Amino acid sequence: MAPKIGVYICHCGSNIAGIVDCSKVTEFARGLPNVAVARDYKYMCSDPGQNLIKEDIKKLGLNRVVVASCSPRMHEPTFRRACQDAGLNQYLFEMANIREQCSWVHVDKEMATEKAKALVSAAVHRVALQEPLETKEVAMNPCTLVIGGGVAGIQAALEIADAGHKVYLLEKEPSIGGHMAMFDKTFPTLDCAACILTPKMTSVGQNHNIELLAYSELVELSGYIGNFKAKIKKKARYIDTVKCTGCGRCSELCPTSLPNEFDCGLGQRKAIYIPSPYAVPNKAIIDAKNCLHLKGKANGKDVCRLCQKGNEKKGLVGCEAEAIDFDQKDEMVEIEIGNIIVATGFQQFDPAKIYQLGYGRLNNVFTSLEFERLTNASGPTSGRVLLKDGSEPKTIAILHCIGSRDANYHKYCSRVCCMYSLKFAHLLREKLPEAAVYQLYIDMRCAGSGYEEFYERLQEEGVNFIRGKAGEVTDLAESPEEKDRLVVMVEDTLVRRKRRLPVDMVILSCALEPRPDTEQLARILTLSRKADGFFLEKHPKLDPVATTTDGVYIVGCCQSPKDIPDTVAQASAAAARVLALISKGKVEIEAAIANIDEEKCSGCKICIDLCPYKAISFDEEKKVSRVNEALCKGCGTCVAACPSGAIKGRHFTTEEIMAEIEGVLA
Amino acid sequence: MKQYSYFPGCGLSPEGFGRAFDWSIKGVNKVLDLEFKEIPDWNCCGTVPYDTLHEHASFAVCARNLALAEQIGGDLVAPCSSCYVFLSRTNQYIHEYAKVKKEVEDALAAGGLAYHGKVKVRKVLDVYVNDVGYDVIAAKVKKSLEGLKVACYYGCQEVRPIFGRDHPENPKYMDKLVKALGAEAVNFPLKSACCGGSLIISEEDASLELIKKLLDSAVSNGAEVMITGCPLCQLNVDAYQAMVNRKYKTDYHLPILFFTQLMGVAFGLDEKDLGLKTSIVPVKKALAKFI
Amino acid sequence: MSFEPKIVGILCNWCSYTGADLAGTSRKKYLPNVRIVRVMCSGRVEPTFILKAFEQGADGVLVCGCHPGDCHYQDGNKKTARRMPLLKKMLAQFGIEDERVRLEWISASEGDRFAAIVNEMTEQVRKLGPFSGNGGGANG
Amino acid sequence: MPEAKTTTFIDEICAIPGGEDIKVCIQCGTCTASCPTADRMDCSPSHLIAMARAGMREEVLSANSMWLCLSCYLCVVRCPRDIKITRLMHVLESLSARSRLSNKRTTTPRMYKGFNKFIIRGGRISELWMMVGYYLRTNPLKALGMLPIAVSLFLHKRISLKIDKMKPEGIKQLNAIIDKAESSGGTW
Repeated sequence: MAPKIGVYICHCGSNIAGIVDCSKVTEFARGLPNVAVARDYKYMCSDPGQNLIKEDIKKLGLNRVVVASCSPRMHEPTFRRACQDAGLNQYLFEMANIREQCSWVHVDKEMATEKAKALVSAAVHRVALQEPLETKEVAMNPCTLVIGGGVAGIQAALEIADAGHKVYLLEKEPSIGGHMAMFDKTFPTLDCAACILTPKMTSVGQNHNIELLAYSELVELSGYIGNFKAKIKKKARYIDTVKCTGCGRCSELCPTSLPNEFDCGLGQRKAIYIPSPYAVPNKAIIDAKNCLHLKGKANGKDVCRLCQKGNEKKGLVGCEAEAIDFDQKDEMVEIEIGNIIVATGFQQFDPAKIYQLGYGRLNNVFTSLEFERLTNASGPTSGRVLLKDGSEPKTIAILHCIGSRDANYHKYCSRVCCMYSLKFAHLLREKLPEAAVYQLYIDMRCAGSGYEEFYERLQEEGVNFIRGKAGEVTDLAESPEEKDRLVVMVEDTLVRRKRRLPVDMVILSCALEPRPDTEQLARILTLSRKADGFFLEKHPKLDPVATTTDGVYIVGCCQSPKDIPDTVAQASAAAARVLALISKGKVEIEAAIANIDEEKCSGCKICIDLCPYKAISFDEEKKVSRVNEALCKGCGTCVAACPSGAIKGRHFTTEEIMAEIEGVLA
Repeated sequence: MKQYSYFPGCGLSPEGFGRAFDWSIKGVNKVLDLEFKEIPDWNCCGTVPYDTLHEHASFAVCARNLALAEQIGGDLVAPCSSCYVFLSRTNQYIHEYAKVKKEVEDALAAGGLAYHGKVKVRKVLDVYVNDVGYDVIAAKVKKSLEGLKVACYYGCQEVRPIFGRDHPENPKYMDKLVKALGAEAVNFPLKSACCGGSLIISEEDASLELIKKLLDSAVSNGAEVMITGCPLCQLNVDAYQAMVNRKYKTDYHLPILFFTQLMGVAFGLDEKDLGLKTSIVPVKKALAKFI
Repeated sequence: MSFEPKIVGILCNWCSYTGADLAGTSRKKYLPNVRIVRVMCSGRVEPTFILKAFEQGADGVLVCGCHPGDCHYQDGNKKTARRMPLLKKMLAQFGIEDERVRLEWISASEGDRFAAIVNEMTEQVRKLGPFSGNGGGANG
Repeated sequence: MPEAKTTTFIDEICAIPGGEDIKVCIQCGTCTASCPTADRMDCSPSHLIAMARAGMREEVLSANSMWLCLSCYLCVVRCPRDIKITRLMHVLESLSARSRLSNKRTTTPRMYKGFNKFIIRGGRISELWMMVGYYLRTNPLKALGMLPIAVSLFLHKRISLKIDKMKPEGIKQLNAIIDKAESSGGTW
């Protein structure tokens, strides 16, 4: 049947029509081969716009449709649906991107119009050769993998599990909880972080639908939405988690003393330890690098083992549960899931990079996270804010924007620092009513429910706000009152005075930055990243939790810095998306995939090695290659490489692309 | 023998106040087997005053030197920090601003010259530690400066605004050099602070205050000598030390040397060739053990 | 009026085409000489596409894919990169100047970079002048 | 009409290479906090930028601030907006000198002018004669006060009465270059 093409030029209000002369383009389209009708309309994506197409298909018997409007990444699904509604196969539709790639990027109206014509002509030439394709449906695996056991991952996991579906919760660290578990209070409501998070952590541990894979990492992913296969490494913890009761006696027996990560190194732990008071799973773990026995074992000696044997002198018995297993090895497990939620969070910016702030060089300069532990009742000082010498600070300066809003480090604003700095100030006023607290800020950014009110409250509480970014922290005293203290150099930009501010304690409100393993994870999951290093969402406005890889979602701070409410909201949003797919039970798989013409195939097997998905197998009898339609993702690499031209890349056939090139130059 | 073109600048010229730097560089180069070929009939880089009052010509006068250096070939070594900053800045602006490039080209043409932007500007210390290397330098040491406590004063323009070579506020490469010579680099927090530069003349009080801070910090950290790679830093801290003592009732006698002079001593060169006597605060006592 | 080169841009769907869209959404202005053809992966690009473009009167061809390691299909872009040198040899034989064909990696977040490359290449090709296909070429 | 003034002054600044940075300042004060001489300035570096953007031409160009810039570049390496403040200061100095608004309390402009004479005349600087010239122009008594330093410098062969000059043809070439550059207009 000869092609009968309908072409529709969208004004997109003035977005396109402002630069591109749509009537000229329409006129031009009418003159193109096989074009039965060409119209322009204000908003093609609107209902009346779509109805134009539907009616023409029915009335004029169109068998091909071209819409020239925004990017196909925006509205291709919309128009494909419109075609299908009118009984036209969705693969007989083609789009010309005359907004993102024309009217929005060009100023010369004439040339923009010429380009728009070319793009339309390309689409018309191409669509004429397009063939109807049937999308296949495959079953959706109802299991979900959640990567990251912070508040985001916990929220997502619980919502899916509570809906009755299996969730694998993957956590790099020995316990879930993430950064939130380290916090003391949360802004602006000041409810205690542990009080609201630990119940969730426990229910993760108790929920039968959740399989917690703590101290484990994702190493490989294959498959596609609905049918992923993930390879996961369970790192050796040298503890039989089934036997371990989490009594903690082993730690009492261990002779070592090491900096405790959970307390940012401000407190101590043993080489065998339970990560935190409310660890989930509440099981011990051995730090192999520092365990005397494991170190000895490496060079063939049998040392220590006090945790196992006990200490007779002190009359202490060792692990009665016999949970300690020095021979444990890393183990690989493979799981099958239908969807993946990435909730890997952030890492705190290392302020030691900013030499002049003295972190790591001068005593009593703390990071925000360190202060969280310092002020936390379960922290190294049981919640007392103390200087390194054990005394209480009389003056504290909180320095905003450390590592963020700074071209030398991160250009972006970390969004939460202003608020947690206010929270710190409140805690300080509460714990040390006599102490003077200074906030050194550039701009107070308190956008959120109850946030500005919290700011006002802190002003009432008598916190000193200095509008200026600290330039330097030094211990070089220039006056008696500065002696043996820290001096913060800052301009009070509101009174235009340079000040030397003598203080006892400096808290650096550090930026949130992408975790160092973001790049590696992006590769495993084939996700893109933004210029700032965080994961890239499918659409910043309309699809903020989805990604360009179907079936993979990003939530929380791995997408961009955000506070707990926003993080939890995203987690729930992603959970809802996953549940929707699970309840649908099926997933359409891409029809635009490779297909081998057995007649033409010479059996050279070149394609087999090229295929990144091992989707091509070789039929030994017929001596031809064959494509597994479920595995093929339609990248077309094999098509381009086949010496005998036997492989056809459906919807991207050589003929179609050639025609498009011809059209774009016509 | 590795070759470089050489821009002594006014400070290191035969009549300049930093001529001892020039002498000691030449001495050290012999030991390290380097050759610095002086740009024929070079002109002053113009530095801050020219940049501020004649910003057009300031690029052109620097470019003249670069053009002449290009004819010699190789990297251009500019010992004086200010010369270094302005010569390399000219390179940068020619690269970044078409209009600057155009003007500079026209101006040079008027003088029958052309510059193709091929010259890389370097500092002496940079050449020594990165092209020659600490180990080679250490190997050339005849009299280890063991026990000598040295404050390494980089000054501002040794490390700023040009990045890459070392940390712009906490550089270490002169400290490492001192270690290579067997001496000890004392902790010196103000190692990259400013000495007042040419404003010692017009803003004496401001500059003297800065110089005093430098002396306070260096001496309180036990320094017996201070070394620097900038003629202006050396001049200010050395020549104005007496004035600081008068103004602040202090009693400092801290010898201020060019790092090349200290290298020369460690290499066992003749003190005359190093111009140790040109220092105003006597250096003999501090270095007695080694010369 | 100065010569306006026609350049065909063949962009992969996941990184480069998204990057080109980003240039649009952030209203980054650039020269209108590049007309974009979308493929799923730069690995799909056949040498014949490029020859076809020149045969149809293109003055240059810009092929863009994801950065090495970021390929949505694991390593399709590497395969393109491997094909390129060969292709360039072939083009040389057809008398097609090296600068007329360019392979670039553009990530989904590099809208500015895409715009910059388009402008740069347009000027380059403008200098070369129209492609005549002399010395043979598909139409010679 | 202040508006018109605002734009023109900013344009004036942005026209000079390095001046354009002034647009992106967020007034965080890092430059002032890092500046060794900020305390002695009529208005801090960041204040100066704010005033410039408010179009306060006279106030800015007659301030002593930029003349107190030591070119130590500490502000430049710390500025969170990557503004080349030192360069900006030089730009303001040049505008100030050109518009004859230079601050009277600082003698730096005169020192600079004296310095520059040498470049034009001899192509090189003589510390001694420059200082002598400067002090005689500004404050002859001061010259006496400086005598001890001059003498000790002289005794230590640090300065000489001789002026190190370029060759005549070199000077000719240099001046040809300078004249050409200067002729290309006071502003860019």
